[in-house]
Amino acid sequence: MFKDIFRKTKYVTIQSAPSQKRSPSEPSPQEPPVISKRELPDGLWVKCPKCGEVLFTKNIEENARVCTTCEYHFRISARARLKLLVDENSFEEWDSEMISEDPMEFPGYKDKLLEAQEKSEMMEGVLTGRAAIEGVPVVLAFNEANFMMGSMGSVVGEKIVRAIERAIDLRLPVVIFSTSGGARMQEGILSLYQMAKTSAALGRLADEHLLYISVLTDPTFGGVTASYASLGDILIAEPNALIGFTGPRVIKQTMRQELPVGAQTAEFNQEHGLIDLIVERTQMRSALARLLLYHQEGAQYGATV
Amino acid sequence: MFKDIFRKTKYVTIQSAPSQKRSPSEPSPQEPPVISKRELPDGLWVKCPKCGEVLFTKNIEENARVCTTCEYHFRISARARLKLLVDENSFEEWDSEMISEDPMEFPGYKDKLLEAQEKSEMMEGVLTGRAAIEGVPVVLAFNEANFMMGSMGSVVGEKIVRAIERAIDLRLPVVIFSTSGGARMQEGILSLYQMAKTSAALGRLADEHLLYISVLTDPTFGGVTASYASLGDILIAEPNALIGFTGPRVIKQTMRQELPVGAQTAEFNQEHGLIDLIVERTQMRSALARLLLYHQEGAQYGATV
Amino acid sequence: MAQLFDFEKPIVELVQKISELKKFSAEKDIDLSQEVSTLEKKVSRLKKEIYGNLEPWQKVQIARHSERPNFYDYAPLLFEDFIELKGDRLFADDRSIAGGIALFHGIAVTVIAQVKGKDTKENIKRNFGMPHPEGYRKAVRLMDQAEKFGRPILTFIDTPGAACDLGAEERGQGEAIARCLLAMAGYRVPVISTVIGEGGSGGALALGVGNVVLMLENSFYSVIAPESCASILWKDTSKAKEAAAALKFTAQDLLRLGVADEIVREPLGGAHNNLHQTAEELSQVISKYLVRLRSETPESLREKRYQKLRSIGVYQDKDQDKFALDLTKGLD
Amino acid sequence: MAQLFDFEKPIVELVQKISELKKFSAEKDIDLSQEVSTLEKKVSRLKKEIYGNLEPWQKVQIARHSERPNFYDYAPLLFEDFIELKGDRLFADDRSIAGGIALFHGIAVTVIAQVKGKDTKENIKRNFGMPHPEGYRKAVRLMDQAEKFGRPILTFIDTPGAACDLGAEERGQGEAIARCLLAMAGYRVPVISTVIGEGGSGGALALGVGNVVLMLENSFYSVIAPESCASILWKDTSKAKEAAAALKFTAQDLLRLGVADEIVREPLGGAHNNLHQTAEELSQVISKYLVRLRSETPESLREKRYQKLRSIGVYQDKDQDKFALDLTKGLD
Ligand SMILES: [Zn+2]
Ligand SMILES: [Zn+2]
Repeated sequence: MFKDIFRKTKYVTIQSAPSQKRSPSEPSPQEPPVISKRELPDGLWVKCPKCGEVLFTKNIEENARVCTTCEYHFRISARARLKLLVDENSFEEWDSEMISEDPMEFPGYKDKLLEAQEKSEMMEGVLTGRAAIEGVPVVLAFNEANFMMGSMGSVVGEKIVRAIERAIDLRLPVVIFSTSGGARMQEGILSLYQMAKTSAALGRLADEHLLYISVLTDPTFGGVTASYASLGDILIAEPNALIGFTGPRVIKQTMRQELPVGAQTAEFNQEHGLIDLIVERTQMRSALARLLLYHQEGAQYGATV
Repeated sequence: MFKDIFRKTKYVTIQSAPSQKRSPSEPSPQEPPVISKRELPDGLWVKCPKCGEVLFTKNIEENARVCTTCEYHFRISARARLKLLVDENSFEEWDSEMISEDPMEFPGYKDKLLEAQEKSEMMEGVLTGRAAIEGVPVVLAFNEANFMMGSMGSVVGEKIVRAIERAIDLRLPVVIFSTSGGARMQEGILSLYQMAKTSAALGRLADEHLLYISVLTDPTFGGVTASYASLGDILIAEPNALIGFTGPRVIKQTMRQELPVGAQTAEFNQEHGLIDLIVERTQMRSALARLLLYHQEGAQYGATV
Repeated sequence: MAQLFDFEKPIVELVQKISELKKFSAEKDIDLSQEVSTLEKKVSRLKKEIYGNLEPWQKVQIARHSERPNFYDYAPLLFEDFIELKGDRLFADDRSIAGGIALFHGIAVTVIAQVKGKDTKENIKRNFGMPHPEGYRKAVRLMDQAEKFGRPILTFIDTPGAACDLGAEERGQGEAIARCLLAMAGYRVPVISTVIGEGGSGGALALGVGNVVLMLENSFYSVIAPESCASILWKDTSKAKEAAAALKFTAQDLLRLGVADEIVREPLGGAHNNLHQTAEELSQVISKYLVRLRSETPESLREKRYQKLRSIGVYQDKDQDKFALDLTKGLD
Repeated sequence: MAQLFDFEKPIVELVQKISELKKFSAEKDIDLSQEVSTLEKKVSRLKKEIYGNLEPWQKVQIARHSERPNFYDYAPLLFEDFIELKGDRLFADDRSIAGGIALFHGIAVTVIAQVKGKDTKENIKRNFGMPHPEGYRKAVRLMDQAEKFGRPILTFIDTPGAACDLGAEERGQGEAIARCLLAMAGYRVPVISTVIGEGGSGGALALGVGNVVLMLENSFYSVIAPESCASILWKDTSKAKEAAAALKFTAQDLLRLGVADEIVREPLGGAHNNLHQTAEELSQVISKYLVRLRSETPESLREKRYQKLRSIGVYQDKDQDKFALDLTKGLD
């Protein structure tokens, strides 16, 4: 009956109004996260940079690293995000042992890599694999902000491409969570071409009519915005995430142009037509599950694969 | 040799700088052409509305109805345009006997049609057929401004669709010269749906990888701009032609917004990325011939038809 | 009811009379139940008479009623879930067109709808339901995904027309609408277009290239606004009523002309008198056609949509046999 | 020569010496022809030594030379005809990217090129060769037509980088570049990308997804501008020279790294010393590759372009055998 249908109604919680503007200069993508993964567990308390409330670290951790007072989204590690998202014991990690070389013999790169491995407890800046979200199988990738600001070198590019190619083999949808300062300078032109490589792989995925959802999290900039992060069939952002091509500090230095308050936030990007949905972290699992589910049918009409 | 190649260099004369801005309020698409086809041959002299020069009518006619002093483009009838464009004796007209009914029994429509037929010396507002331009075979359509301001009713829509469908059968490119106030009010919803019908036919042409060049001439507005006139692989406009969706007078009345000087000119449209090329009438034949020629090869790479 | 039209006054007056009579009967303790009953029957007759024989201009008034339900009113009643997706990925998110993925009778569909505001503030946000090029480009973006993933498309038309301002001209309003028409004509998924209020000109048609075109009983769908038509014909916008009659744009006209496929019933007096009932009617009629269309092949859906468009138009062709010759000649 | 670099001074000084010597010889009527001849040989040696061993930073200086030929200088020398086509059909015509249809050795090709200005006025018009999203969208629009009509695509890269201002951010610079990459990777026509000057970061790469990547001898192609790199590494933009060396972005580096396929020779000292000679070299090398690529099938062109991209990257995979297992498990 008609009435029964209504009871099932569920809507994505969309924070569409840019009610809480954030200054573009603080924090910027070049800066370390407001509260790094390493800092947070050590301190008992933490001050929310948005509402100023002093909060129990434990409570924030339990609330998906979202402020319990104002819903400010703190940065979160790839593994912590994975845990919030997928069905228990469903994750199978891929290519976990891939590590970077130093093909340019770039000053200081080797040390930076070791530092990043220690800080992030990961071998490289992206976590890939397959899992299920509310029962729906999916290929996943997560950038790790604590690994050289999520920058994309050969390993990040290769792991993402492999994940996409395997999704094609397995005929599964792909969800990628981006957080990145851009292409990794230390691998020079090889990093730059990872943009083309990941985009090309996504072109193959699209040819196969497989769904790709790109989730942009704070911060996503540069070569990652200008490649896989922008190519989703559906683009989701977390509230208040800073997303752009050029970082606000570079724009200020290069163009002597001060960005208006709120520029490059998720809400700004949505107003400018660049983002489909803004979804709070606590709603992400449900939103993705529904979108994945509604795309499972498919391929009945339209160009058959 | 390398040097020899240079001598062959020919460039389309492109008037890209909007040097001669034209007031959007005069002449507007609702008004009759500055000098109608019927007026011009009768008078011995005519005053150029752009440079003010008083000119010999005969000289203008001989110069493709372009001012010999300032290159102002006067309006020109479909048949006169055809004559300027195609190889002698190459034109074969199609559907010349199709005429409009009065399906809505719309007040005054029947009289308007008779008037238009007399004024334009055509049965309806579009001339279609096939011809050759510098030896290259092509399907052509020309709106006739003197037939109810080139408005699109059932006959105009049907004739254009038939021309496109025959181009598909004959595997020929299509060139349409638009000049129109829009959909023809007097045939109500039937006129409106001619927009969808012509667009759908062009979709089929595109599926066949056949070239469509749309040439926008003064004035092109409303339902014609919002259908076949905007769907060319290549959009060419004549200098100073007024092109838009809503006429300046309606914008002024509805929105109380006065358009800036030069708005909706060909040059304005090109600055806003909406027009590929501005080509002077005297260069049109050569420009079309080259474009048609360069598309003859084709289909060697890319999705084979 | 906030907004009352002249033609509704006899009904309202009679209803008031009955109310007075009842009050009088109660106060004076006189039995007037038979008189009341007679009058109530008369109200019922009057309603059918008036609302059943609305003139085109009266339908325009109902279609533009300030409380007429818009897409956001229907959405939670029509769909089990609706995830709105925003933006053209180019310039802006146009709030006069809503789009997204919905669950309709258990089927994932792509929904595109024009949305007018309910008050001045909302109308400013939604530009009075008049989309800019970015709105049509959002629509094409989302419909292209429907095609990619094999989802049926439902469009809902409710606009006075496309935006007509400098910005719209600068960003290619004509091109944006034309692309919409071209795209919709080519899809191989079922497309159902429903006019739920005003169907104003090319701005409405942009979402109207369906395999099936449905119209709510009091909606209209016109090549030009009746006021503009009156202004051109008689240099007098106050003759909009006459223009409305001349344009033949009611649901009933369009059904007769073969443009609309079915009329969706509204409650007496218009959809605003009973949102739930209207939504249920909409749900049933759309579902009926969706079931039919889903049984067809992708190629047939595209071909039949083309043939439907192809057949629209009335003309005399004195020279029908000539082309066979022309074509033969052309092929040598 | 308007712009003179420090490393060129020894040559210029020697040339001046010779000139003085000749003048002295003529005035005093003393035969110094042998000395002059020796010195001229020395100049020739010096030129080869200096220009043949340019450091990365010196190449950057040549690539950015104010008189370095831009696309519009080469176009009439490379093509028998060139019809420029403008606009993205959405928002604007971006003059930092030129595009159109050209006739190259008798073959119709689609050409897309970044264009810097030659003076301040032109640079303002062309935004110093830094494209906005509308430039990349124009490129995709025109390249899509090349695919539709089976025309090879030639791109010419010459940009300090994509535009980095508020407007670029508002209109989706990242999306625009990403779409360019995606589109180019998918074409089934031959694509040849040539770096003719600066190849600055993602803004350059957007036109760089060729089957073949060519580089002029003194061009460079980098993930980041040397100044920005120095600023990040050493908080000192004046160390750009060191950064230039670290980034390994010269034509010679890229050939070694397998990103560039061939280096196109420039006249000694740079392309600005002989436009015609450079154009002829360009013409010959591009033609050579175009002939090769045109002999391949559309599917092979796409597949090989993908495999070329696929192979770019250097990494250690300790765990190469593991995936075979994973995949089997995944397929159950
Ligand atoms: Zn807080
Ligand atoms: Zn003149």
